[in-house]
Amino acid sequence: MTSQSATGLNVPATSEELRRTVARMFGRSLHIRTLDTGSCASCEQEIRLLAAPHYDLHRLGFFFTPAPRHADLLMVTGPMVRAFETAARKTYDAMPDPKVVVATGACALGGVYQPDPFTHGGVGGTFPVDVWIPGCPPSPLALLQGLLVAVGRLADQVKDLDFALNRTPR
Amino acid sequence: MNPLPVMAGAAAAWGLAALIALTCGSTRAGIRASCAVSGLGGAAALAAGVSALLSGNSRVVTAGGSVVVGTLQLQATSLAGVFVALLGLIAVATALYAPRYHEPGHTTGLYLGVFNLAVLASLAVLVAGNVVTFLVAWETMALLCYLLILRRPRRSEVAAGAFWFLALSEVGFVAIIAAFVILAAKTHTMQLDLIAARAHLVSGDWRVAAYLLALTGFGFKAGLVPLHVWLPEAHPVAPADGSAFLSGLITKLGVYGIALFGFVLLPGGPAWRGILTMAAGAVTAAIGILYALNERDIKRFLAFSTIENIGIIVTAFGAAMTFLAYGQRLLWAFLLLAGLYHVANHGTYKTLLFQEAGVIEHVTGTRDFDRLGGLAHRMPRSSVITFLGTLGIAALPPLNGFVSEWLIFQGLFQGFRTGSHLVAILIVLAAGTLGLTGGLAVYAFVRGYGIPFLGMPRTRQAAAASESRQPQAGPALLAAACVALAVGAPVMLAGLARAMRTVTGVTLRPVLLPGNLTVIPAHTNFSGFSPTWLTVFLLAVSAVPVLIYLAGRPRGGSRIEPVWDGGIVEFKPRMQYSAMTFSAPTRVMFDALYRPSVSVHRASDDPAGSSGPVHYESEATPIFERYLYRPVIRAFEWLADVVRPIQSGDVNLYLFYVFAAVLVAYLIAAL
Amino acid sequence: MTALQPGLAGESGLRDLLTGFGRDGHGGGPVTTLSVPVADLQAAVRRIAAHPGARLADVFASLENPDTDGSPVTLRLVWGLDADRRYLITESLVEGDSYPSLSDIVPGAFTEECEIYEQFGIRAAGGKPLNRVALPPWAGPDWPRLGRAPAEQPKDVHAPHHVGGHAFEFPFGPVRQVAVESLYYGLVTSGEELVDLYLFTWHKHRGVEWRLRGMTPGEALFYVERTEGLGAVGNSWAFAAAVEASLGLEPPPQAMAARAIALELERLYNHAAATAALCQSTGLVIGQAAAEIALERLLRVNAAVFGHRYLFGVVDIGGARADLDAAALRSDLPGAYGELQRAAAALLSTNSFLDRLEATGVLTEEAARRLGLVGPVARAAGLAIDARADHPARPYDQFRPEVAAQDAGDVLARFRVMLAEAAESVRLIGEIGRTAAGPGLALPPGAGPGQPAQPANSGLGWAESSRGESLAWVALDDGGRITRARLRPASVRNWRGFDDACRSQNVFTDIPIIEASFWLTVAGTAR
Amino acid sequence: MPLWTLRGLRRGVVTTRYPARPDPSAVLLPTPPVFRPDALTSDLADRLVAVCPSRALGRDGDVLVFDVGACTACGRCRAEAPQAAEDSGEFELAATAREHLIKRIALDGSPR
Repeated sequence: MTSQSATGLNVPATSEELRRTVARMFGRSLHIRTLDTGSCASCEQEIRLLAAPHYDLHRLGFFFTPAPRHADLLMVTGPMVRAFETAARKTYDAMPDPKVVVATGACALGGVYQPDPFTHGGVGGTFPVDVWIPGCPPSPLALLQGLLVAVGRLADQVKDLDFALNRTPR
Repeated sequence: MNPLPVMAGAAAAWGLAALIALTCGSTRAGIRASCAVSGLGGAAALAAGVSALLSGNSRVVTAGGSVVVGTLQLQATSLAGVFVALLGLIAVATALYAPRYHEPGHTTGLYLGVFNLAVLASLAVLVAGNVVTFLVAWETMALLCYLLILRRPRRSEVAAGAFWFLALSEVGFVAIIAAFVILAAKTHTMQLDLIAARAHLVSGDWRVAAYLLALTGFGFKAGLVPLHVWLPEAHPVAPADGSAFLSGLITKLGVYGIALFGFVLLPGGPAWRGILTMAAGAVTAAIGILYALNERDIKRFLAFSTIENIGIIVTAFGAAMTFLAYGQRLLWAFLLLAGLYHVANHGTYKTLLFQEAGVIEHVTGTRDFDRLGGLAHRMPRSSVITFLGTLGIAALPPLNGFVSEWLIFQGLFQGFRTGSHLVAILIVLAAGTLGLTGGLAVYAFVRGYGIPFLGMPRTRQAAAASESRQPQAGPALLAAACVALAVGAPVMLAGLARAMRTVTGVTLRPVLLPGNLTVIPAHTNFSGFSPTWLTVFLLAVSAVPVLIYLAGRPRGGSRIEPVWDGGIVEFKPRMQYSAMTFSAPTRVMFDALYRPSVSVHRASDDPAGSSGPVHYESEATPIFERYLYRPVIRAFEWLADVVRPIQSGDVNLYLFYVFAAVLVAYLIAAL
Repeated sequence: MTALQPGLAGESGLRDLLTGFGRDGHGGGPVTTLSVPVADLQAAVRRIAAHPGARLADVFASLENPDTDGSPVTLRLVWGLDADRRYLITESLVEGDSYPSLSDIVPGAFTEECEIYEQFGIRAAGGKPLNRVALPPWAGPDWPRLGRAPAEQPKDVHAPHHVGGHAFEFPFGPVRQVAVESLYYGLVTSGEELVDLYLFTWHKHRGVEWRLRGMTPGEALFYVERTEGLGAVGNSWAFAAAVEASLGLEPPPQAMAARAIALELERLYNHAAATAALCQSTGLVIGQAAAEIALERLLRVNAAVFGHRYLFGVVDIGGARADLDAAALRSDLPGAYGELQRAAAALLSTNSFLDRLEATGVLTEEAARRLGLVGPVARAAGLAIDARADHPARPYDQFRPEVAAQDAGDVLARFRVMLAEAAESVRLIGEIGRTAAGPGLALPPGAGPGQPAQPANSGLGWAESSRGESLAWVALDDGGRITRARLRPASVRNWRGFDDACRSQNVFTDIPIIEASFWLTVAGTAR
Repeated sequence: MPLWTLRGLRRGVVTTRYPARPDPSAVLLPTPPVFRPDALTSDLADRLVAVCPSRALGRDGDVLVFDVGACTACGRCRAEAPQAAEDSGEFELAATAREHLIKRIALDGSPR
């Protein structure tokens, strides 16, 4: 997780170190602010369903908050439309350090839209992203797993999958 | 020591200051000299006022007179002490304020001369010993104030405002003369202390008539609703120190008149007389603050706030008279004391606010709330001083407004001591109205201070404001006076209690101030608090969060980010509350009083659903001007038209009139 | 939309309308195209607008020959002649920089005029100040557009949102409450009552129509589905129908049945989501939880039946691609819809909830007709228009849907219309489900071996998405690639009714309720 | 209840364990494809790269580069080459680094 440490350097942390720093910083409940940078509204619907009885992120210690000032985690959807970039940058800057950025959905990960005069094609260029959640749209279960990876309570298991059949897994 | 000679000294100083101003007012040195002398006079008056409070009524001194006018007699009474002291304080503050406020010029000299003479006339009113002196001084003061307001005669609204002041002043003067004539006729003397001694001679209907005439006459000057109409017209057009003097003191002379008649000349009287006064005061307070909430011009806003505070003082006097009618002498004296204390407080912070309004008008060139904003960063000293004044007038602890309104409320809450349920209910109802007024006052002054001083500047002038050459000393002195009146309240109340013994004959001091700086409202088993310790406690309590913040703030690097605005491109000044939108809730709740007329022009009224510029205006209908004064004025104009044919201009006709008049007089005499 | 025999009722009314123009429109079937010279375009618009049951559904422009710059612009007006069950497209060639004003006659065309000015640089005569639609305020002449930038942009062309007098503008957005799309509200208020409201949707403009140029319909379908995720089936059905109309394709009946089932399932979960949003905006958390349970189970039915929670990938050019699990449909749907019925029944008996909805966000029938609104918003205001009934395509010609309409026009009327439509959808799914429904594709020409390339052609497609009639118009070149694609999801039409509905309100907290009752997406209108 | 609170105070956030048990609805979700390297010939890989609308597949010499992050699980590659691609059933794919999502699959069994 790269966080703006006091020296201002983006220090990439290994996953073990990530779990310890995150546990120390977010010992208490974690507040989430979402940011739609041009999504098609189905990612927003899946994020809304996180608060539904089936998934209920409150039981895992996550809470939604409209004010970026009180948010620890920024959930970004959409391919970062260029016209929206100033508002996105303002939202990110309005959040206090330490903060975690989670890119949600194929648009944000640079899938559906390629960089062109209308969109940046992904949010990687605007924010230092900590966790990437693929899917179009990512189901609430995938989102919950992404959030728990963001706070280090679940491991990032996709890095060990190699998506190739009858190949002895490394 | 006898305060009269000191007052005479003050009067001489003001006369001299007027002379200096009239002769060499067009140079800056001349103005500074005149103001210095006027300041000295003010200091002398302040000292004289305090000594008048403490030393009781002085002897009546005959200061000459002429055949035409009759003998001029002066007497420094302790009731007038507070007012003289307030006059002195305002004179000193204005002396500090005026040199930097006025640009040297011929009219400036004229204006300062008139100002000093007006202060002199006001002093004469307060120390008048007999009826003739009082009336002569009163009329001189009224005319000089009229000239004061006419600082810029060429502008039409200035002439209109000044004329409103003069017209209502003259109507009031007729009522005051009638009241004095009744008293003098009944007690066969012109001397005020003798009238007071023979008060029992004025009995029954004459007594009530005299009091009602005095209440109306002085009500015009004080600004009791519905006689208040000249205040919002005259204040915006007068210069800052002029309107400060008008609001700070001239309205207080009206209150002095009511107190003089209510407590000195006709002390007793039926209960309904007090209730009527209390009702008038309560209505004035409520309507005054409601209209203040709907104003966009700073000075009109402060003028309506003056009406509200006058209402509070007159309610206190009314309640005092009611308690007297039910034999509660202690509460009678206590409420008079509380009313006079509020006079001093209001005179202080209202003058401060008017002077600061003058500074704002000079710096930004406008008095409209919706064209100001963000002045706190550009005028730090003025904003701190105005904040202290606003805390005072909004009656927020720990400042002086809170102490005097607390005293008045404690007096009103003891309505049950009158024994009669109806009267108790009426008194508590008045307390309720004052409660509503207090709440609205805080709301109004959050708006009155917040809109111009906080937030972003709404126009270029507001953005370019700077207080480099603006007067600070005058308002700073008044702010210090506010704090002193609050922290030193027990000392001030002790002096006033001494004065109450001479005016009402009730020794309040042991009950009011049992020592260790606490104040008890007339009866020990009711309530009490200490303004001094309250201030200390509040300062200590406010220090705790500061310490917590200092101890707990993050050590690591901290970032400063702009306020969160939802990610819009940039925050426009039009995206803040404006004065009228801030007070919209009261416009909705009290629309029966305001009767707002709304005009909306929207680009989105176009059927195609396009969006674009929006213009929304909501104007309140001026009820008193339209439904009370305009019919009266039209009636007089009609009467004038009817009478006009008499002046047909033919000499023979005039001779016939003379003959007819003599014939009629002869026939009446022959009856 | 093919497969409809001519010889409809009201044919004569239409005949004299068309002959009034001195010639018969070309193109059989339910869509007639008329070319009208620009000079007498206004006369034509006046006459068509006077025709009973006529509704201006869309106005758009396209470059006549895209590769030469300075090419003339073709202005196309799409009219829904609902009474005659036919669409009428009038085409006019605009040479210079201006064309006769349409919004003076049909006010609903104003937003389209603004969009045409931004994208093609031609402005309606009459110099009425325009509004910004898709381009941000700092968009210069080099900003990518469908046509060319306006030659010189006079300063006053865009109406300034200046607020004067005793009102102030309360800025709300574009980053709004949690998990809600980015949209900027300009709430102009006098402190108590709402004086005016305007919207900026350019924050989410991804230029989908600009992006589709040069793509094959198959590739384009991927982006059409993702213009408005919650309206994927509706919009992609309209787009696929347009391509099929231009290529003369005839999708197999079982594919059309699969499409209809997917469209009704999409309507179901959208109405459930709207119910949940209504409960959230009125603060009724229990109602919201109940509706969200129903919503989640409906999404799981979608996943079970078509393999995707939001029904992406069901519609394909020439038919339907995803295989339909009819057993799962019959077993899971009743349970899921039962949840929604229970939640709705409970809500309709909760007075505190109903009080918040009654007489809130009122939209009169006149306003709905004037602005050309569609879908539940129009039906709740008394305009009983529904593309499935008025312009039925297979299988809606056999399974005729019953149009649910109210006339109060407030939030409660919209809620009731949505619930009635949900019940109707379940009934339709039951009936259509009994016929053979499954994947199947009519092979597009040239795709199969040995079929001649189709000459360049254009086609109009429509479908009744959950938010209302969604239109699409496609022009293909001889290689089968898209030269101009016009997508008009229902959100584009209905957002212009939103500020009318809000303006009658004097409390801020009612605005989220009205927005939930409209249940539109910003992605749909910003496309 | 107090015990749980104390534990929470001591260890920071105490919530229910997740996931208590696998969620049955997960089986319905569309998931990115998994490839069968030995069925992947070079021209089949090129056809797959061409058919993917969100450019999640790419070629790097004789390696098929599969970007799981860009994949929208639209199923076009599975429809194109059922014998070479099928559902992976993996939907918990959150990654703490973008590189973790870029997979390199060697064509027809040759070592990567």
